[in-house]
Amino acid sequence: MSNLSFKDFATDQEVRWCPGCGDYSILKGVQRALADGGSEPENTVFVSGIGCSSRMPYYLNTYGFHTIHGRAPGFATGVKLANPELEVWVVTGDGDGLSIGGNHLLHTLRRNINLNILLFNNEIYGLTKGQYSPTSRPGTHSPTSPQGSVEAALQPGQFAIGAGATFFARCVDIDQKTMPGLFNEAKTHNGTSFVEILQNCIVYNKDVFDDIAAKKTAAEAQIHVRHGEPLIYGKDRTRGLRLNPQTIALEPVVIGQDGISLDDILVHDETNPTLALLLANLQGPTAMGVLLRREQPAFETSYWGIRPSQRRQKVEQLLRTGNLLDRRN
Amino acid sequence: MSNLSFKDFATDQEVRWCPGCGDYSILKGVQRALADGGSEPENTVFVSGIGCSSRMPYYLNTYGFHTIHGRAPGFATGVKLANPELEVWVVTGDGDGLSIGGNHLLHTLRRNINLNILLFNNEIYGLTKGQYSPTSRPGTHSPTSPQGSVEAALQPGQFAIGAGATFFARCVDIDQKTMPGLFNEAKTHNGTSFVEILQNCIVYNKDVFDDIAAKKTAAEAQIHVRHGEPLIYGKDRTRGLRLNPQTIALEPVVIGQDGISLDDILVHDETNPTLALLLANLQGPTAMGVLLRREQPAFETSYWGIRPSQRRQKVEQLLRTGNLLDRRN
Amino acid sequence: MFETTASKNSHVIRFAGDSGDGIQLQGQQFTVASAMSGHDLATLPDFPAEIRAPTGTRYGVSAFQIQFGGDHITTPGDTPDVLIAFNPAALVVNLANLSPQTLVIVDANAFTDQRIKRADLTSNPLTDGTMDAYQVVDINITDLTVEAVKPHGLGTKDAGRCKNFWALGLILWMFDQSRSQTQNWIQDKFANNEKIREANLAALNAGNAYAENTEFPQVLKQPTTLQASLAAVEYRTITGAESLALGLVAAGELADTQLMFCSYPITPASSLLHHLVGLEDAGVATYQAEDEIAAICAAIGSSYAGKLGVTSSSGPGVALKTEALGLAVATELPLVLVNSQRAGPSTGMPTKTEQSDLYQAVYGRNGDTPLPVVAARSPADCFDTAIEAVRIAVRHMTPVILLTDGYIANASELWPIPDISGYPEILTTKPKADAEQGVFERDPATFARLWAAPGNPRFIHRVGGIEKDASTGNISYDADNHQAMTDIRTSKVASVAQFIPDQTIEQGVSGGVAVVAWGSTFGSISRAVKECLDEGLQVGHVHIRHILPFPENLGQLLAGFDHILVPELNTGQLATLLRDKLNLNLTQYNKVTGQPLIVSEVKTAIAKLAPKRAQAVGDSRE
Amino acid sequence: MFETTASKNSHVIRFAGDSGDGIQLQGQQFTVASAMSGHDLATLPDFPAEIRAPTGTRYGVSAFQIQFGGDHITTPGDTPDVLIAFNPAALVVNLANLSPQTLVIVDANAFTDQRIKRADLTSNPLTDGTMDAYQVVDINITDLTVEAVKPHGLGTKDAGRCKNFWALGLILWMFDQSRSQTQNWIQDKFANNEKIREANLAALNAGNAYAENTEFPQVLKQPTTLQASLAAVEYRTITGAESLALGLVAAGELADTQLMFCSYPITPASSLLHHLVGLEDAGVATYQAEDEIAAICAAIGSSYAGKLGVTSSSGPGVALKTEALGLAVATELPLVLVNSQRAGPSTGMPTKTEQSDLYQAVYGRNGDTPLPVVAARSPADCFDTAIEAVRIAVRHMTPVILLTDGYIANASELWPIPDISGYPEILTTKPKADAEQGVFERDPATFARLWAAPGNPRFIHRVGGIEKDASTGNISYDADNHQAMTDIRTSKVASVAQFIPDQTIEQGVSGGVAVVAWGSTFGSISRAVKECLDEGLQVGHVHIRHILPFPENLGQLLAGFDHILVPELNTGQLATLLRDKLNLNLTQYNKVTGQPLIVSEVKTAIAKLAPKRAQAVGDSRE
Ligand SMILES: Cc1ncc(C[n+]2csc(CCOP(=O)(O)OP(=O)(O)O)c2C)c(N)n1
Ligand SMILES: Cc1ncc(C[n+]2csc(CCOP(=O)(O)OP(=O)(O)O)c2C)c(N)n1
Ligand code: SF4
Ligand code: SF4
Ligand SMILES: [Mg+2]
Ligand SMILES: [Mg+2]
Repeated sequence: MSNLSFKDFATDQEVRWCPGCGDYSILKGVQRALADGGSEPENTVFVSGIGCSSRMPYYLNTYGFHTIHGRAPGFATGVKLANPELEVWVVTGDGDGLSIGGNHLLHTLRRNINLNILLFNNEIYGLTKGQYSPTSRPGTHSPTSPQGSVEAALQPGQFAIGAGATFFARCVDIDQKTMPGLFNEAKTHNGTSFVEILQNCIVYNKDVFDDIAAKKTAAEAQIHVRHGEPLIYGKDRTRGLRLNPQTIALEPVVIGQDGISLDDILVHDETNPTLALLLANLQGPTAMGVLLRREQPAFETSYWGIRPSQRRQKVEQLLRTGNLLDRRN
Repeated sequence: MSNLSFKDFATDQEVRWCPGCGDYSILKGVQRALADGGSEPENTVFVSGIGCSSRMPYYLNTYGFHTIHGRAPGFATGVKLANPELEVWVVTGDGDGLSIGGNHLLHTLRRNINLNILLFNNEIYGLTKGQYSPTSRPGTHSPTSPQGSVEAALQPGQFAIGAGATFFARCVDIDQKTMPGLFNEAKTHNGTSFVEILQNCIVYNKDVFDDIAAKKTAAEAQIHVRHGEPLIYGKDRTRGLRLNPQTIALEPVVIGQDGISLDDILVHDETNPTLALLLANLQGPTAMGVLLRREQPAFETSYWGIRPSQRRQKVEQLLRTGNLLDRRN
Repeated sequence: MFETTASKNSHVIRFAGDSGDGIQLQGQQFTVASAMSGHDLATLPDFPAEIRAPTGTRYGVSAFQIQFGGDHITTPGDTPDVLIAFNPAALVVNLANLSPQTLVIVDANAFTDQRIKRADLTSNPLTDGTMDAYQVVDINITDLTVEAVKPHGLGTKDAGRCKNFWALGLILWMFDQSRSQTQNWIQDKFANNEKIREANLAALNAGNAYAENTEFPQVLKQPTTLQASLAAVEYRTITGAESLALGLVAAGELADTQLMFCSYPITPASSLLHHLVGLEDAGVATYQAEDEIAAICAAIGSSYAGKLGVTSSSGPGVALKTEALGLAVATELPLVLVNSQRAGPSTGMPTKTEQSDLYQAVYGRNGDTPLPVVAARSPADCFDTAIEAVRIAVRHMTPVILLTDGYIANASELWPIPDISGYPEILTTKPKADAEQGVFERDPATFARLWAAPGNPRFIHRVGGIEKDASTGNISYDADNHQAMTDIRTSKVASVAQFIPDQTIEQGVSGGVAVVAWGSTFGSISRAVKECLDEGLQVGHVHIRHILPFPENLGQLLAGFDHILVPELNTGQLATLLRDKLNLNLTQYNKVTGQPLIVSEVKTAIAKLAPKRAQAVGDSRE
Repeated sequence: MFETTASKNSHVIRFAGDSGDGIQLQGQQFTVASAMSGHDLATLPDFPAEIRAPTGTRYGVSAFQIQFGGDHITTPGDTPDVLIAFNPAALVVNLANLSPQTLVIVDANAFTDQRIKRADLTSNPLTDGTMDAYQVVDINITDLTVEAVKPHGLGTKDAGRCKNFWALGLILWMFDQSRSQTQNWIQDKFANNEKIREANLAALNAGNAYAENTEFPQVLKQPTTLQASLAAVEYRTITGAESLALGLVAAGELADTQLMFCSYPITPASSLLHHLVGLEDAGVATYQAEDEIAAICAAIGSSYAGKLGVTSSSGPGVALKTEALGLAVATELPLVLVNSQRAGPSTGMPTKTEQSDLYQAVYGRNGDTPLPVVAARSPADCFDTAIEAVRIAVRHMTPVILLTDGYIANASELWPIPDISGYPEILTTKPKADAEQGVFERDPATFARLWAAPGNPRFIHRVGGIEKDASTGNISYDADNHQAMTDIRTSKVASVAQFIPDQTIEQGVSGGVAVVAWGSTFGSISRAVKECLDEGLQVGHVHIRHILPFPENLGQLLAGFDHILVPELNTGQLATLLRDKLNLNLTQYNKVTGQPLIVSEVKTAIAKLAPKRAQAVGDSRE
């Protein structure tokens, strides 16, 4: 375990996001997480696609690979398969990861290779100047949807569960309190960890998460879930969620009202994908923290489990398989 | 409504699948569905990707477009957007639709354009001689996984729900009784209908669905769901499903045993995606029929709702927008 | 008003400042003003890669250059006559490109210690001798702006934001241009925001008044700019992206066909998409797909269904489309693919221009998969090139690639508005009510098959990417059929040559050096050739729109020259094509810096090869 | 044993029947037998596109052709000397290619009315005069097989399935070849199935005995086949896919580097993947990705992490990889991309061969994105070409494309097993413990940067697809830097020419016609040139392995010829490259039918151009 501070994870490159962009805060959260979690710069690789968010590797003093649009999970898979000892992170955006790159994310989650994927969801294409993205809410006004977009939004958590994910977590960009810890949960999960970060693009989609993220309403608008603990939230922790077995849906309730007691409140079970789905789709409050964490063998483990990791046979022998015609004498 | 028989939907091209392939039966089911549903050959288009399954358009006397691997939903989207009057079907395989083509399927389902997508799931790449596919069960032996595959299988229904699908149905290739009707349910659904057909590749993945599909066990191995009706099955209709609210999971039970009565059996609600997810993932029995059907505006309707479908402005005018310097006299 | 002593054919001004300073807007407004006063012009917007780069940094400098004046303004100018720099970074990054004695106007308020440091400078360039060679006018633009807008009650920060209009007022005065278009624009834009509207108007007027009334004018007032000799038509300014968008919708109208424009955002191609979004009233519908592959597939699907599919991207996105392009060739469906080139390889430099996707366009597919390629040479030329691309696509039932680039897309020029009624109708091969033709019967001249869309019971057919039987469209693995289809595909593209105009010499004479080029280098080469001709060199300019196939007479035309010089913003891609198709011996001039060609370098390259002419001619245009 | 009157340098046999008849197996067993008896050989498997095509149809015919005999057997032969047809369809589809008097052996049992109809025939070709020109031997092969295996208790259907071995027994007898390899194979294969094992052995022996004992032998027994003059080494038969797989793992061993082979199935490339799956003991790991893009990305990621990434596909899949290839060029990472070409465009004819992806390999990327390209000429040659590709990739830190094709992949030849210990080690630029070199410092000769994988604290760096600063690898939009990086990329590929062998003339003489070619046409051209030389024509064969860059002496070498003939299985793609790089005037010979070149057509093309030599030479090899 190294003894580095978060500053040791910064490079000499000037950070070039727009002033006020949520990415700054996430960068800090990542640097803190790396320091807190004892990551070793030489054994850590950040792989990204293309987008504002994907510039992050240049600002991190680790190995970094800024690849092409949407394909970061593909490259990262190659890195991790080639050297499973490395700690491999993927940085992607809602456009990069879910629009052009949806298929790779899908199959990465399905295979459960041990990558830590950070999805910066600002619900917009930042780098290309503000077109709507697959996570944009219907009605989003943008250069390509001046009258408001007419497409349903993809829900990253629901998508991940559909793909068979083993780890899904969520946080907001400004939440420095929980972010480093959450990133380290992702890191220690043995398999693909997928973290959605609600990120404020102050230029093209300013404050779209304000309802959820704003400091003054956060306590009521967010529920921070914890495995084995009841799903309660609110400033005075009197709000909670219960299951309606008729509709198979979560209902926000107030403890102490309508005869509701703490016992009625559902206890979070992060190993249950159905509950994770309900939580991921929940609106008012929005669920934060580790929504899903299931144990499944990591792909690289199974992969190398059935193949030699070292050369065991010399080519000279291989060349001589099958019928040979020996004319050596 | 045309008055055609299923034979009118056959072409003069010799069908070239392996003798005994499940695709023959599906072809017949499609032809029956077209005839039963009054499809008009000239207003019907079958778009497919590449794979054994994707050869189907050549055998159907409608317009047909055999495109490239994995991209059929993209082409079909273009066809439907350009002419929403057309009835557009997509034929794809588990490799075509879920491996290389996963992203297009994802976004098609999310947008909810009115296409009818038939996924021939034989859990293998047929046309390229039998490599494992994303739906292959772990342990599948194939030319690229001689020791058994080590990847988790994608669940098409779960994937579709993750994508925000509005319609998901399932059937087995040999079930001529329900297939044409089911295809017509898909056709009448206003939005993307996604139908998974369990298909027997007798050469490379022979009888992989035998547990489910075989005539003699079908009644116990399949549950045919119907909206508003209790989830019961079995030869004598005494088996059923109930919800365990603790685990938020479906449990198979026997009516009349352990005090279980028909009232304990969950009633199918095809509008509930969470239930659809539970049903899609259910094993023993496997759910057949329309698992999910939700009303959402079809994409092409919203799309054309905010744009003129006819030219309303002449170019001559457009050329003269902004500041003009008139030197005509 | 002060009298000016001389007049000048053209002026080059460069505006430079932070991205947040409104430099591009300032440039655009000046462009309109000079156009409306009857000047020919060419512009070069030059902005940073970052969305909002940190203020005061060198890499965050946004610039806009314009050359305007009399006839034959084809480039934004090699070096500015006047530089306006809003901060130290904007000053230093532009110095390298200035001639001595150039007039440099700076916002003196911006030269604070902090901002000097931000520009990676250790001392103030205004006082440390750096500027000794230049004519510097330092004005407290920020202070003066804040002062001017004070009555309108804006905070200092917002007030300072009006400084682009203050400076614009000053510059318009310098070049004797009218403020009225800018005033109208401000009125329109801020119709619902009185405070901002009035403040901006006040700033504009204040800058103008300042110039009129201070002691600087002797220096500031510039020689009268010659007017262009314009034809008796209407003119407007237009960027390449606008022009291409208008050309596409015009082509749709001429072909009586609706367009489906299916794309995915990418710099610098997105501007075309954005413009077309605004033209949906005119017979085009736009669709933003999940990626470039889905976009081209939707476009092809649309063409299959009877509306012309158009797609658009830049190099990396076009790479993804090459598989589907092959399907369009195989199925013989019309399609236009617009590639707005940018500097490569890979992601390269998305905001910088280059001509390096010609290989990809001509040769970049698996199989023998030929398709026609055309290239636009200037912003205005995009209009006609778009029409040409659509015409070829629907006449021959083939995908067509149209090459443009980031420079053309963003630059603007003065455009004589064409009389669209004079354009010939675009003929399609859509079935006629009484046609006896089968779907795969071909027009013997164009090799086009029928464009038979679903909905018609007479033409029900299947088609796909597996080799098709030449007459039925069904799958065929037959050896002779494959040869026949290969020959048809080759002949189809070759046949285009019979339907396009002969190649002409743009300007100049034959016998000496032919400068053979394509695309956005047109302006610089045109200017360079003109000057060389004026200097008595034997040179001619041949600019190729039809990249594949070449016009039939090209080989013969070039045979009339002793030397062939091929300047390109790549490592020699047209050169390859000329050698391939015409077996030419040629000299390459290549520059791969992400920057346009400048006139002087082209002249130098020409001078190395060109002989002196016996006698100089007056008007060198042919 | 009967005496044969004559001996013959080589024989061509063609086996043809239904896919279910075991034709390919029969061919392979005959191949091994003739190889083990010391014959040189070349084969052509020719199977239908369908997985299991319906029986008895023309398009369902599966065939296998072999030429074997003395020296210089480089093609499977233009026309068979003996055809074995298992049913009417197999007979008729092969008739067009037979010379009169050819010996045709048929299974008479298969000529039932129903199967005659199934083959789209209206009458029995055995009796309607069709076969008058040929020497027909009709045997009730099915009946005889069923009879022979009866003791082993198989059902009629299973019994009938043994007929390929029955016929093989007969044919081995005809050419005086041993049954022992086949017997061993059967023993091995059916080790756990006694019934089938014994039945097949019985069939094999019965066919052999039938030939020995019936009254046909006079016709059946073929002239003795000459043996090849073989070197004193070990030989085996090998297909192109096997050879390529072995070459890759050998290269990994020579470079002391593990390989990650990342791919996605596609015909005809999958066979390489399938073979490598079987070699995972030898330092290669295989990964099946979700598509071609993910596959190349994983390969590049692997190279970034220090194991050499290799990917593989055919044209349509390679199209999808072109964007990522650009990233490999930009980031300067080693990579080998194997393209097993097939007939295009688009899906084309996946099971048919073609050489039409050369444009794509050389020019098919956005930007100026050069990379080395090599091509294999024959099954055995794949081994060395693979080693060469890996050597270039890791020596210069660049992606390399290796072109092969469907014909090479499936065909087999007799291969002298190379002495791998004699191959020079492959040097990589992996950091040495004591190296002072920075990650982006370059070897001045190869332009290679350091291959510095994660895990080492001394080389922590970031890299990506945006233009990088030449010395730090960080993002740079600087104009001069972009020119410098462009020059480095160009020079890097050009530098390869200094490390590769000079081009030689394979065979023949200079002065007259040079037949310049690449890839799988080697065999046919080699044979054709040999025959032309024997006939006294002045011709030389130049076969190019290094497509990009060309060997340095190529231009000079070709300058020594009066005519250059370029035969290709495409519309002229190498021809383009020769014109582009060497400004050559040349004559193309193009065939695009999905079929290999035949010797006679090459000879005709040569004869049109080649002068007679003053005197014929004996051994024409140089
Ligand atoms: C192949 C390709 N297509 C398109 C682009 C253009 N492009 C770059 S980033 C981007 C989207 C960025 O959106 P997102 O991933 O949400 O990142 P953000 O900028 O919002 O952080 C696009 C479309 C590209 N670089 N490459
Ligand atoms: C771009 C591209 N990649 C790969 C292929 C090869 N290929 C053709 S079909 C196929 C998979 C077929 O599997 P599936 O979709 O499950 O169809 P099935 O044959 O099983 O019906 C593959 C990999 C191709 N034709 N094009
Ligand atoms: S455009 Fe948006 S996401 Fe990109 S840097 Fe600016 S604020 Fe951040
Ligand atoms: S390979 Fe399988 S899926 Fe393909 S035609 Fe044969 S049986 Fe059907
Ligand atoms: Mg985004
Ligand atoms: Mg399949």
